[in-house]
Amino acid sequence: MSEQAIKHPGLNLGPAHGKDDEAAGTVMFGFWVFLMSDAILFAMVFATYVTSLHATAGGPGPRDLYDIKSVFIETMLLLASSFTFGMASLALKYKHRKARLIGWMVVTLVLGVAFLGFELHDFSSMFVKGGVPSRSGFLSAFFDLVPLHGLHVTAGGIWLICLVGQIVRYGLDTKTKLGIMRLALFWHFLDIVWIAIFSVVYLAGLT
Amino acid sequence: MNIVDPPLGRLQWSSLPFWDMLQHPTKGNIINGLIATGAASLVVIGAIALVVLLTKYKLWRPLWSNWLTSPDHKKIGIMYVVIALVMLARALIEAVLMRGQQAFGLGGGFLSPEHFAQLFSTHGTIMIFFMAMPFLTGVINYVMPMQIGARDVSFPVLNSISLGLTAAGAALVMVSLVIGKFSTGGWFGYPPYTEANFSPGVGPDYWIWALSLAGLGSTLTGINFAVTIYKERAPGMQWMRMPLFTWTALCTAIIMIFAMPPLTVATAQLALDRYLGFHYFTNALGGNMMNFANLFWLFGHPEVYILILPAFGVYSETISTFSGKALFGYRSLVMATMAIALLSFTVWLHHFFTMGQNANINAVFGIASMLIGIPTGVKIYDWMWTMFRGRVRFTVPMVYALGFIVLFVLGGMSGILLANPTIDYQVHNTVFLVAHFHNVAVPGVLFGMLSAYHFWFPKAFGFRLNERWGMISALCWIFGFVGAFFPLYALGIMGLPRRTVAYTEARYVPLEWMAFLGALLILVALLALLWQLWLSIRDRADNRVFVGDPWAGRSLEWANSAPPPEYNFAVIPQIESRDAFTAAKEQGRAYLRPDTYVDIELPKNSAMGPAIAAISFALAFGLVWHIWWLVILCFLAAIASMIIRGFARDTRRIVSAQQVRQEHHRWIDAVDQATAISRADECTSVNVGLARQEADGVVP
Amino acid sequence: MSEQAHNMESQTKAAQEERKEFRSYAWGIGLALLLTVVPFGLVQWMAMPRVTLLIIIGAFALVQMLVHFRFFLHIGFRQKREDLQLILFSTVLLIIMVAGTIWIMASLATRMALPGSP
Amino acid sequence: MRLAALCCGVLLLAACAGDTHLTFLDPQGPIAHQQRWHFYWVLGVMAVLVAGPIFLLLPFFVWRYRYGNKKPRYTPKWEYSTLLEIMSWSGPIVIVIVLAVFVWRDTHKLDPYKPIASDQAPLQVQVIGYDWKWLFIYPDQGIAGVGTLALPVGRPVFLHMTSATVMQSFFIPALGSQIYAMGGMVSQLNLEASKPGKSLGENTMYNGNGFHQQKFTAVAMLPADFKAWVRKVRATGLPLNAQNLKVLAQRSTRADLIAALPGARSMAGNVYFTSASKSLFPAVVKATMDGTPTLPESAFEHRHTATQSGDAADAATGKPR
Ligand code: HEA
Ligand code: HEA
Ligand code: CUA
Ligand SMILES: [Cu+2]
Repeated sequence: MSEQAIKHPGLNLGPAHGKDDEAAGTVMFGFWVFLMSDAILFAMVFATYVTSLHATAGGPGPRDLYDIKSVFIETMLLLASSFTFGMASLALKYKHRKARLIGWMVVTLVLGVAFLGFELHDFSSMFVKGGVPSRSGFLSAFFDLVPLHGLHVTAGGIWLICLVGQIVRYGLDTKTKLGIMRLALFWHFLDIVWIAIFSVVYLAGLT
Repeated sequence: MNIVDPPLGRLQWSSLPFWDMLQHPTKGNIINGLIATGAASLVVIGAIALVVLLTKYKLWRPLWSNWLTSPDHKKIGIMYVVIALVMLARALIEAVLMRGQQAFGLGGGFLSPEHFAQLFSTHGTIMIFFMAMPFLTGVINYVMPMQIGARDVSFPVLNSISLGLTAAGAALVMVSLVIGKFSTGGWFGYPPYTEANFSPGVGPDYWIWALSLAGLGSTLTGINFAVTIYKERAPGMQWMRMPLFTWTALCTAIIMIFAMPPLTVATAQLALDRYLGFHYFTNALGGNMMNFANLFWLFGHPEVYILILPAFGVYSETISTFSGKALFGYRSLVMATMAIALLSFTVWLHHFFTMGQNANINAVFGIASMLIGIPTGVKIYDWMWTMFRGRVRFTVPMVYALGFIVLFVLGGMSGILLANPTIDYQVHNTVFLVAHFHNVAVPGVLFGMLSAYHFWFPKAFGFRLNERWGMISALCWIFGFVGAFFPLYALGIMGLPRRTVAYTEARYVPLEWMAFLGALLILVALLALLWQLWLSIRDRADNRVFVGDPWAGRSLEWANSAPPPEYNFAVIPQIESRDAFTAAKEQGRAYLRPDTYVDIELPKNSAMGPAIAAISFALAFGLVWHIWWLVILCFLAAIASMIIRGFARDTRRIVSAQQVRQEHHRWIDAVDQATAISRADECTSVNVGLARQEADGVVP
Repeated sequence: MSEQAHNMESQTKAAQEERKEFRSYAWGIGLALLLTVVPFGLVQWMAMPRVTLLIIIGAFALVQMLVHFRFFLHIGFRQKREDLQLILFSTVLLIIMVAGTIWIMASLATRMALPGSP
Repeated sequence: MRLAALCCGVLLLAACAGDTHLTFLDPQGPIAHQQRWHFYWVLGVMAVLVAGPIFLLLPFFVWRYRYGNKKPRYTPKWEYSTLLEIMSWSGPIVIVIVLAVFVWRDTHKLDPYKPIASDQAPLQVQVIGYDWKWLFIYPDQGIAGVGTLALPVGRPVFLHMTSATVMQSFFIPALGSQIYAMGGMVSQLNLEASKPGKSLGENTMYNGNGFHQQKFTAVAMLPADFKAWVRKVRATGLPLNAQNLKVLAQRSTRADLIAALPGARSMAGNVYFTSASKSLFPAVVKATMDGTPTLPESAFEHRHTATQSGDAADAATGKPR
């Protein structure tokens, strides 16, 4: 059989889901457009960061502040969470038991929270070393970029909890399904942003 | 940050506009205090009067359930335009005050420098963000879904939320008249002037949060429009069959989506500087104000094309309709629109040629700016070819369109002059620049919106506007504009900087007076417009056009009754060509009764829009005044409302086939009874909205 | 074809597809890990000229983004045209904005420095 | 168009009437002179190629094809013509190509950072923007002033500028380009006056209540007069020491400044300083960059050394950096 056309970014539910799949096209496209706008937002913050690299004003710079090991762990956590969210999407698409779906979602949430924990720990150790945002243009730019991603992850986490709530309350109706699919896009998108942060801020900052 | 004490943050008695006048009653303080207090009282009295009237006539409930909570794109569109008009009234008064001050400005004048600075800052901010943007968003909201044969936009509740955000931002600007003072940093609020150490008051905070709310609203609107045009087109409405106004709406939406983020970043960073002592744009500690200029204009330049493109769309519709002819060069016009949208992202540096970057950069961006003249020129020529071998009727929308072409070509030419870094080095930041942008914003954007207002008003309200007073107003506009702004070109070349409250150079005076008189003529134009509205409402019974097609329209928004049913079309039309409605009329399928009707599903009313408006307004107000408990409370409320909305089910309702049939038959009956009229009579009361087709080559 | 057989068939097809899509995610995570670990290792343990290192980091990051787009976000050439258009258009704008910003700010930085200071 | 011509005429008349030169259309130096020609050329090209055809054709079309006129052909469905389309696109393209050549050439030729070719070494002037006045430092002469920027005719002037407060824009229309002055940064501008006379100088970037009073006069004088002027300033100026600079740096207009410095009342609306140190300008840049309010002691010089070095620089024509 020929492969069905992909209607929108992210995992497609496929015809087996009937009207839910029909409804997905518009909603997912809308969300994808939003993500593109968000991508520009991040891009501008990146640009600010790059143009502020030398604006340390005599304060601490990347080498003094970044803890690459911790950041590496964060990266691993986030990558893993992208994968587990993928498993949740598959569980949704192939109509496995609800428990399995929720299970994968919870695992994702735990990974996300762990990521945030490490990140906050990083920030606090930067603070201890004098790396506070009001110290210099460079640090301001840093604390714009990285926490902005962190805030997105936090929002994703809250959204995830709400979706689990909706699954429990309403089961897998159209709205819940589309919610999960959009969150999946969001989560994978944040992963991409993180790769940029990991490479541009941390790896390049330490070369 | 202390979140409990004091409970009202920075808010104090001295925040009221008459405080200074009472404490230090000097002559200047009294004049400025009286003007400020007068303006504040107008806002307060207006608000109180509104509340009283609504209560007296028991209109709260209808207002709430028919308007504020309505997800209907047509009602949302009208509410946008209402916001635009209210804000415009204020910005206009400010404009005339500024022109008056400058006419008397030799060595002084009557306004204090600070007051003048607030005037240009609020005027600019309002005109761009709370007049032009809501106006065009409203018009697009009203017209575009019908032009593509849709029942509504893709996300109706989101649409209502966007409206709420815009309204909250507008309200914040209005409140700044009464409590505290608005920014004095101009509409682009360059730091470090707007940083905490140079502007410690609440002004820049008002500006930041008003822009943030409006910007967020516009981003969401842009997404909504773009998705609607991509996904909701009626069957057969291929890309190359879309009306040109819809094309411009699409390109505007795309610019909104991609141009707002830099603004969000710039204002958010400025806020962090001001609230938490970051160093993005400060002089000291590695801050770099040039980043702000760069970010702001990355948004600011595309923004001016957000404003102009829908106006171009309007002119395309009116010129073709009132020339009785298909739009010439449709494909070129579409390509030109897309070209402008893309090019608008490549020229932002022309707003700071004088910042000091190297000549290569200046030359590249200068040439890129000129490139925009190419697609714009194509548009102008194609409109002219549309009139060529047409039958041009001088109705009010058409007079605006003609005034537009003449004046906009001049304004565009002054833009091209500015795009020469060599010339810009001489006229940047002078009133030459002020003349340029009014020369494109007024004949371009404002005339476009006025043209749209006269064109689509009968569709929205079911009766035509008074033609005679419309014409008087239009002519006053055109000549008033020439008088008010052409002298500024000369003044700018004579070295008068913009934002100047007073001057000592006597040679400026005659030209300043010309400009003032021009502005007064514009004021007359506005009064004529209001008078026209009043007359039209009074005589509405004579001017009804229930049948819905008063101007021999060409696109689908004319293919239903005026005003249209809430679901727009009883049966979704099937499109077979460009100018879909004209084609349907020619083939005799414009007014048919279908055999069967089906149930129509519509979104239920939702309180999300007004709720978000209230919450975001209170949030922003708390931020401005450092009332932290309010900020936290509203922040939580915002999140809670979104979560609750996530849990909402049962959000749709059904209009029964029965009802649809009834309403549709009522309309078709009216069509059957109406007599079709020729275009010679379109401005008389025999026009009930049924147009006779005028055929090829034959002139009756 | 009986009802039951039909069901069975569609079930096996679904199972096949699920396995295929699972493999896609597995590939994704595998490649992503590889593309992360390699530049990390280079930065941590290899002495290399800075520019080379930066180029390698950039290249790996780009490839990894493509991997995510392909395997996690399922963007491919079978995509609906408008999605792909949107991504390309966004990318173009993003490049214009970021590259333009860096070009301008770099020029300004060199021309605005206090003469005689670094 | 006629209106525009009229405006230009009125403008020229008006602009030449007073004794202060206001505009680059009445140029006082080579840069403004070239800018004027660039302006006329671009305006001319556009008047002929852009405005001309449109303003001729549009009224003609509108009138001939008005609804009431039944004679001309009416073609409601005519919507495409390859020839017209090609013309519509190629016209503007050609115009833009022509203009682009102008832009490229003159933007490079008139880059404000580009030194002006001359057989004399440029006069160095350092400009510091305060709220709401400009301070002009002549480092080689050891003097400084507020209110007047004196220039020797025929000798290029090389200005370095910065701001001690918010962003400002330095501008003398009749001499040449404007350029921003920003805190912690140094921008550059090259000017030259070719005949004696006074020109308007100003800040064009809004910076608060006194913004409209931040004007100065650029006075171009013959070399001998310039020397005399320098000597006069040296003889009568106040010392540019930490105390006076502190008064200067306050947010005040020039009039307020004169009121605050009693010694300046006899200077005809100007304030002149002696013993301006070469290290003051970099010190201000650095202090603004670091956010330190007070300048180091080394930013100020003792009177006698300043006078000596000033005389030396006066004798020679000064040497470029
Ligand atoms: C869309 C943008 C827009 C519009 C339309 C206008 C319109 C006008 N503007 Fe303004 N202006 C700006 C945008 C705009 N302006 C901006 C961005 C600035 C810069 C601010 C800054 O410095 O930061 C500025 C600054 C500015 C200045 C300050 C100049 C300086 O810096 O020295 C002045 C001074 O006179 C001025 C005057 C006017 C006047 C007389 C009008 C008149 O044309 C106004 C006339 C308007 C009307 C008469 C209302 C029209 C009525 C309708 C549309 C009604 C429809 C009604 C019904 C349906 C019932 N403007
Ligand atoms: C609706 C708004 C609008 C529109 C449409 C435009 C259109 C254009 N603008 Fe304008 N502009 C503003 C609003 C607008 N602008 C505002 C608000 C500011 C100031 C903000 C502030 O500082 O407060 C500004 C400032 C501004 C500057 C900065 C000046 C400075 O700060 O010193 C420049 C410089 O290049 C510029 C250029 C142009 C150009 C080249 C166009 C072109 O798009 C014009 C194209 C049109 C034509 C050229 C006419 C028709 C064409 C033909 C008939 C074809 C043949 C002609 C040629 C090929 C040349 N504009
Ligand atoms: Cu803009 Cu520009
Ligand atoms: Cu622009």
